[in-house]
Amino acid sequence: MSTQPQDNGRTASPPLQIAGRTFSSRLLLGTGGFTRMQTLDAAIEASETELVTVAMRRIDASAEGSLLDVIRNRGVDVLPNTAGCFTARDAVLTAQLAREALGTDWVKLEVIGDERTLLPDAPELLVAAEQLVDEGFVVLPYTSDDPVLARRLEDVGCAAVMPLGSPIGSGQGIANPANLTLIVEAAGVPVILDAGVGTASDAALAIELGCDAVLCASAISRATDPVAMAHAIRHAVLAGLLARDAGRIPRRTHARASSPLVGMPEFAE
Amino acid sequence: MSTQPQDNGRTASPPLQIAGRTFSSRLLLGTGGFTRMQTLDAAIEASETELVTVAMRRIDASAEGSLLDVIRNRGVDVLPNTAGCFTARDAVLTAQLAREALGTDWVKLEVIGDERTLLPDAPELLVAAEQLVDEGFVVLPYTSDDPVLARRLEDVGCAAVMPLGSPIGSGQGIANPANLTLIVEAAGVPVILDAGVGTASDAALAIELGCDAVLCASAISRATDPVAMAHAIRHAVLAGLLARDAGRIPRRTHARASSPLVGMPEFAE
Amino acid sequence: MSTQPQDNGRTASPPLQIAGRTFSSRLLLGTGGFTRMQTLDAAIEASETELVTVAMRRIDASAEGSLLDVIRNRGVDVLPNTAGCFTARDAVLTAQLAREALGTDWVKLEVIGDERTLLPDAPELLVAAEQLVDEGFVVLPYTSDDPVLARRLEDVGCAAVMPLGSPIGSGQGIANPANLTLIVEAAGVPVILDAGVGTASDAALAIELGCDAVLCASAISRATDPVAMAHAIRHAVLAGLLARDAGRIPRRTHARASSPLVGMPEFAE
Amino acid sequence: MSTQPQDNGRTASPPLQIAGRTFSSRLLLGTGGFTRMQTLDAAIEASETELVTVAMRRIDASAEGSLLDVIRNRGVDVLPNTAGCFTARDAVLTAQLAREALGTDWVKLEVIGDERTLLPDAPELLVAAEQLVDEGFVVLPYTSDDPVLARRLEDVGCAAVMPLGSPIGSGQGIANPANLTLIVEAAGVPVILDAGVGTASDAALAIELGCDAVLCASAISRATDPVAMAHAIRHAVLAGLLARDAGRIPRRTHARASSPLVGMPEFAE
Amino acid sequence: MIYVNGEPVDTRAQPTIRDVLVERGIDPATAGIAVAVDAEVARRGVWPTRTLEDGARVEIVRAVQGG
Amino acid sequence: MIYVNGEPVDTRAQPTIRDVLVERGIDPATAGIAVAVDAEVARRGVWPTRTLEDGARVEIVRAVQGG
Amino acid sequence: MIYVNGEPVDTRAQPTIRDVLVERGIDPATAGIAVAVDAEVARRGVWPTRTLEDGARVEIVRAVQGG
Amino acid sequence: MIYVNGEPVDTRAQPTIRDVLVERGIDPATAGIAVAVDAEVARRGVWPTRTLEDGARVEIVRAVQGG
Repeated sequence: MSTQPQDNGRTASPPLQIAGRTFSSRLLLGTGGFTRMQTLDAAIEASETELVTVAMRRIDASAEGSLLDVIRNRGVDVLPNTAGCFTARDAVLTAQLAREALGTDWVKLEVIGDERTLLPDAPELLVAAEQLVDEGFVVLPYTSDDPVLARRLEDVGCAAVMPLGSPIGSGQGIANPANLTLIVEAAGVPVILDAGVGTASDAALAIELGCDAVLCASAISRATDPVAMAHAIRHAVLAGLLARDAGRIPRRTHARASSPLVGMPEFAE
Repeated sequence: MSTQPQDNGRTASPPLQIAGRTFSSRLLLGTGGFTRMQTLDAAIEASETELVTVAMRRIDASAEGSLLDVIRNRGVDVLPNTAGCFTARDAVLTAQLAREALGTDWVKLEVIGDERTLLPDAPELLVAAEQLVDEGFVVLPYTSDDPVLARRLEDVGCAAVMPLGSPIGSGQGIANPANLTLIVEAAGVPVILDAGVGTASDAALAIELGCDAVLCASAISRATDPVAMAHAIRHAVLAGLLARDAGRIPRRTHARASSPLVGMPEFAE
Repeated sequence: MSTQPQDNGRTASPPLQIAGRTFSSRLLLGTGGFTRMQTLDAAIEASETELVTVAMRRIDASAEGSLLDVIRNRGVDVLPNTAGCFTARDAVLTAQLAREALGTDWVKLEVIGDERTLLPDAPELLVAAEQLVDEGFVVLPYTSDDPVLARRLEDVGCAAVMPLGSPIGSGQGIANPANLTLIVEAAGVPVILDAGVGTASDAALAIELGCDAVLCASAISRATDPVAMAHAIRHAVLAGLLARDAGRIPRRTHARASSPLVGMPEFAE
Repeated sequence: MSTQPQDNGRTASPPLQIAGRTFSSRLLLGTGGFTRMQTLDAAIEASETELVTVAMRRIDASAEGSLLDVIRNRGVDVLPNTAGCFTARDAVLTAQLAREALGTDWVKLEVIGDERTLLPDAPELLVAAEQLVDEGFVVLPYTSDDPVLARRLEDVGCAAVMPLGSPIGSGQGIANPANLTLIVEAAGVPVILDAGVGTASDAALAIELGCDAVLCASAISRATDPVAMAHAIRHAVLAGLLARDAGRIPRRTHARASSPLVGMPEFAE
Repeated sequence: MIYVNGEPVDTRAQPTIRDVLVERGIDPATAGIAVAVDAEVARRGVWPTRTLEDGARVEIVRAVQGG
Repeated sequence: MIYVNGEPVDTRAQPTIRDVLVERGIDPATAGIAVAVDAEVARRGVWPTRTLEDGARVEIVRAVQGG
Repeated sequence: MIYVNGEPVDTRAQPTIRDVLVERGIDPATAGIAVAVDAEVARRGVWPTRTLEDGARVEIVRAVQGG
Repeated sequence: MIYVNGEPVDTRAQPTIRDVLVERGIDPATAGIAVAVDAEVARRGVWPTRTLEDGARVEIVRAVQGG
């Protein structure tokens, strides 16, 4: 049995809420990159996630239907994404198909501008977000670390914003902490770090900087031992949350002694 | 009950051993800076540490004897330090007094070169280390992040090396990860990050870089909520260990998709 | 007389070209923040810039007309900006007024999304850029460090792109060198680092990363000695250009001796 | 003719003085790594250095004597090093041989602790420094970035301290700027950055941080075009000096406008 | 002739969406699938009745690992 | 009544742009200035003839330090 | 006269270490304390017998929070 | 037998340092060279007269590119 609920109980932060739904886990899991369904299953358990992403693709004859079974047997919810879409139009259609197929109006909105970097296309993203919100979707947009764009996405009604730390699958961590801080300061909706996490300390740092949650795909699914990494990042997210709420010491240029400066014995020559 | 033992069980790393003693916790706690004994007591419990440091100072009339009681009631061991000593001679004498007072031949050796930075004095430190090893002490020296000095300390028989991440109490984290990596690569004894940790992600990073353990004093004792921070850093150390053993993904300059690139539906105009 | 031409002569890089115009200087100067016209005049000379920015504001009775005189007496060209505009519409109108007032169809396009960060508003910026290009302007947009947005701006016909290093006047330097590198790799038009430079090394780094030029305003105008800083950054830009063309050594994890490893004398005991 | 003297004239800093000798150049050049004597000759000229290092090695039959000729024909002084020595004894003997061979009592003292990192051995270095000072040498020790060790070296009478930025030939730049700043703050003798410079911006940064000079070997000698890199780093050192003396703007978290916030025209709908 | 997931398919005149699924061995009752015809979603309810004109472009999608 | 750089100005009926400039002590020949009326640029050539309706919003701008 | 933790203390001739502790109200049986005389550790066993010459410098230490 | 820069060298009894240099084709007047014998510097002035015992270890060095 995990300490997470009990330790979450220790934090000052109220539990994460997105679109009125409460989550006790602050770790979202991407299902891409796992080589075996069994590993995905174990990683979902280890991560203690409550929300996992899937992509929408053409069905093929050889379609084993087990992905959704695995997810549902674990009792976690599915969050379809629009990965691979380069235009607002394709992203909107993909979201509509996902709603039809999966019976959820939640969508992780991705509109990509470039195949090499997989970075979002700001104007197309904003157009798609606005339209999907109008159609009643709960929109969680994958966005850059641009504070203004994050603000615009919130303004058009997105339920959360999902800025990147660094490019998808790059494992470079949080390239620009200052921007992430600006996003968090201005946000009125949850901020979920999406993309760039390479290891546990990256996830802890994201929460310490003020993010409300972290989404990991490659960091877990492509680790040598995905299940162990799922455990690692679960603990890291919890560590970051506890640390943020605990109130860290300030950074100082010089030292501050942690042993008394007085009462030193003097040893005469 | 904590997941730590069980999650430690998941790691590939054998438990930490120093001078033939096995530890299931990889977090050492400094007792300096706690304003109330009760908080120290709760922080020891929350941290799940097995080894806590104390300093040696002149006794005064108003001496409440409760520090050692608190430590021993928690069933953890005491590691006396030589904080405040500027010469090998004073440090050796202080270690001898600590052995006499506390009945342990373990010592966290500190020989400081500068009051403002509290950085170690390399030559004095090496002299003191050699002498204390000759006298049968188990010497854990607080050292700079100089890989050569760390090696010299091991060569004279230190049981571990305790390089700093940044100045004591500065909360600047790990200023020079490259040096820490060089120390870890060359070390034949445990490497314990000492000084500089400001928050949970710093501790996780230290372990990910290859450190065997982390010592925290101010990061915990001077946090707004020391007990919550003790929990945070305990989880962070565990997260770092699990992540290191899980085998993180490599850093990449460009992106790597976590959703399939094939099977995209095409929506004709 | 300055070494700049002669040292420029040493570089492999062809001179900077924007919209078919050739510049021998790679430093653009913002005129904002200078407290005395005389200092601006001396800074223009010291910087050896060939292009300086101005803003468009309501005329007032107390209008001394000397700004344009100073600029023209120095024989440098004026680049009007649209600073302070929050919408594409206002930016376009401001550009049109600038063309009318100054007789230039060059414009440094700024569309701001947030007063606190002064960061660009991506969608509005793109709309304004496209319209101004259609109206025959030579558009140099101040943009974020988002590689996709930079690419879109080029696609709609901008003559250069001006990504920020960090927020205007922040002096934080280049917050995300990886993004800047991605922009430079993909760009078919000149890349001019705009905003964030705090001191000389920032400017040198920008050019080393592949930027074609640097624009400085506050870094120079608000330095304690603006004229000295103008000299400093002129040399820094040149240093960066020479270094980039000289082909720097690769980064190595370990050392590489710069003295021979053989032929050491041996001193017998 | 170079602007360097004239621009140096602009700086507030007095010229560099070491052991009572005045230098107008703040760039020292290591002669190792140049593949042709002719390139070294041109690099000396381009760098405008006044002091170049050499190593002492066993003479061989095929000894072309031209190195010293090249150096002396350029009118620059020679600074022998003790590269390759692992003990104080060998370093002292090497320094004595250099004095005998070259008729200079200046020595760049190197005592290495590790072949892979070429990092200094602190205790041996200090012993050698003290002995050479006693023998009347002008000692410039290559040291780590440990502020305490730098202070000790000054205390025993070294004429300057030469901390590393990162390992020799690594081109990693300045790994720990905070330590370098601590060294500069406490130093009563010139601080010369030695080792680690990879490109021009590294050299500029070193001077901006407060170093009095920079020594480059591999950064120049192993660049694709060593002569161009010598020019680059000469300009970078000058840029750093001018910038430091000009008084840079402070770093700010948020933006500060460089265009007026008042007087915006308003365009009614 | 219509196009199903990008491949041309010869069919008898005006098949329903349901016919197309069945022909491909897909049980129309399968959970987790959705269909678009000519870039518009076709709700599950219309599959039995909605007929496909010649040249219609049908996309049949389902959830896969991703994200 | 018209508005010049945001301030209401009483004028005789239908002044030209030129009139407005002169009234404010601005020589219409001054280099480096431009005028917008009701959010459209008024080229220099029309200043002498272009009259301003009641309620017109005039903006007169010039280059200042910035950027 | 001897010095205890830096303070001069008048004592009758040649007190033992034990005497000094008791005088200061420290129970010599207290755990966690140690004594140095003239920069050398005095093991607990010698406290009752070891006498202190005039001018002796005694340091009595214990563990405090630190590190 | 003596050792010059690490190599054993047969010589007639008790050569001077100068002899050793000449034998190796090194002009003793060459600038920029120095000699150590048995880990001590031999100043240039003693080269003509200082004789080398059997087993002496001679190091002859000069400046090379480095640093």
